[in-house]
Amino acid sequence: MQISARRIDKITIFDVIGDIDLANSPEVRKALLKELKEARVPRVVMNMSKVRYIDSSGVASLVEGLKASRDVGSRFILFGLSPSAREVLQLSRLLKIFEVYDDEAQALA
Amino acid sequence: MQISARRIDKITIFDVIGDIDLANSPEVRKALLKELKEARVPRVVMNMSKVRYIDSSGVASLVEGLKASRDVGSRFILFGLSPSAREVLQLSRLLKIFEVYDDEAQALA
Amino acid sequence: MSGELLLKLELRSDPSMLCVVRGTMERLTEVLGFSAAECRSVTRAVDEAITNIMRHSYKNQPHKPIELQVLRLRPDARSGRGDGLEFLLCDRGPAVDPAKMQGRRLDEIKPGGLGLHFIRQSMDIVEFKRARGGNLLRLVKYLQPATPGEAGKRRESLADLGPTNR
Amino acid sequence: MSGELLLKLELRSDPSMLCVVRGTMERLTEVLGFSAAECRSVTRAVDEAITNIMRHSYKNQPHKPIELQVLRLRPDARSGRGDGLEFLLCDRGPAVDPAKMQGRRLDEIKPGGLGLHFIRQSMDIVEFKRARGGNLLRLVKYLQPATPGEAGKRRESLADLGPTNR
Ligand SMILES: Nc1ncnc2c1ncn2[C@@H]1O[C@H](COP(=O)(O)OP(=O)(O)O)[C@@H](O)[C@H]1O
Ligand SMILES: Nc1ncnc2c1ncn2[C@@H]1O[C@H](COP(=O)(O)OP(=O)(O)O)[C@@H](O)[C@H]1O
Repeated sequence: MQISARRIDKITIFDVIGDIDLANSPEVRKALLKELKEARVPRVVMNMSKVRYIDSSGVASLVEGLKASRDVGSRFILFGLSPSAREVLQLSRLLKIFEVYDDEAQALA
Repeated sequence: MQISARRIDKITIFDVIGDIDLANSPEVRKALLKELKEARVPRVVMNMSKVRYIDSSGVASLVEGLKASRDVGSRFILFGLSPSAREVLQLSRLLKIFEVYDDEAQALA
Repeated sequence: MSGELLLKLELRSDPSMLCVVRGTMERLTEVLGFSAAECRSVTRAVDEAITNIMRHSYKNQPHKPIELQVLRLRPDARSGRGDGLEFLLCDRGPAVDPAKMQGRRLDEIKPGGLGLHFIRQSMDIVEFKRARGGNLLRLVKYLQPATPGEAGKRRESLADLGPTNR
Repeated sequence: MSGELLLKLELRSDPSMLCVVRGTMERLTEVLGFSAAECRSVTRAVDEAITNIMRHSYKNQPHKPIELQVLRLRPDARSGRGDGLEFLLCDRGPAVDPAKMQGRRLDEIKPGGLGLHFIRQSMDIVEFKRARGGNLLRLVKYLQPATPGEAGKRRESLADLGPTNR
């Protein structure tokens, strides 16, 4: 998995490529918390379009991002969910808890 | 793997989906020989664009198709080779022996 | 019930091997004729089971042995069961307290506690036992329910998934 | 030379398992940092080696055991070898006549006789031996050649592949 950050105005976009699982979910968590808790970026957007698979530990990292965003009053957004990622959030009853969009344009609007 | 045939004028196009390997190369061989040797179709075209992988037994089936086409004076054409399929033909020194095109339009021209 | 061994996989408890096991499972379920959604669901269950072994049974030590056996279950007229797959996961970690083997409530929003839910939501049978100095997790997934009763049971446990999962 | 066991896979000689093994190998080589072309090439070599066992060693009988071990070779300062992967393939078939272990000439155009070429073109070491009542095929692929000599040797054996393979 590779995670890299882009900055557009006051929005940070994380582009994630590859599977998110136990091997790398701590890295995702760290990147999210840094941006939300330390940098206090008002909007953090996860580009999930290249994430084929996300496991329960990856979902846990996203939930931590969500919690942190609520703590600091920022928005935390996901877009481009694959069928597998969508299923996992649905199974976790989190699909409606996250702010989810189809594509980047919607996520940045 | 799935193989299905389309007929356009006097051309038969085989659409192959999935990997061609020992598990199914006899099926590919049979389909090719039927069209070339029995039906004597003047042009047989293999749509390889959905074939991620082809092994040596798959290459052997294609070589049988090529031989049969030469025997009956038909054309045997491949198009849409994946990187893996292209490499395998190159390793076999067959890439220049087969009539290979990039896409269907060229193969039917 | 015991079936024909399709595959046995031995690996270490290194998390970077998880994606390798998923690669194996994705293809195996595809070859066996599961639907795309079922392939994802079975792959996910096996992945989460191995994740749990790495995290809980081995406490993130990366060089411990994990064994996965996949058996094909043939349709059985007597029990009315259809074609299926059995997954046996063995580790050499300490005995597990069954009372701890529990996910979190799904209506709380907090990190963690999802793996067992994913496993149960995917599989028709989930059984833990202590055997020969190790832990054995047995998962069974039927390919097509052979009896209406079985079909009903399966649909019920998947009732809250909505249309995209099936 | 012996490395750390990354993975052991046991399967039957059923051709429909080949794509499962490829799924495993594609991910494993990816995880280990091989380039996309090298992942394909290593996967192909292992696939062709198993195909040969199914066809030649077991004469297409589909229920015979095949074992694949993948070991990680660490860089070795003494021999100057780099990081690598070792594949050990075992079958229980009859002894092979080494004289028959030969592909066809590549300038003839005829079906068959390509598998061993693909294996040799991909791997740095290819060794057959008879051991413990079975056949053992040992394949080694270095991740990065550690010495210029090794690098030269590798490039030479791949000289006729053209740019797309590398
Ligand atoms: N293989 C295992 N060995 C020991 N304990 C386990 C195992 N699998 C699950 N558990 C226990 O069950 C709990 C719930 O597991 P799970 O639903 O996967 O969520 P999480 O792993 O995030 O805690 C774990 O916290 C752990 O206490
Ligand atoms: N595992 C094996 N067991 C026995 N014989 C083998 C094995 N692998 C290869 N051979 C022999 O080497 C020959 C060449 O193999 P190969 O290049 O893969 O082409 P093919 O399998 O199409 O004949 C085979 O025809 C066979 O006689």
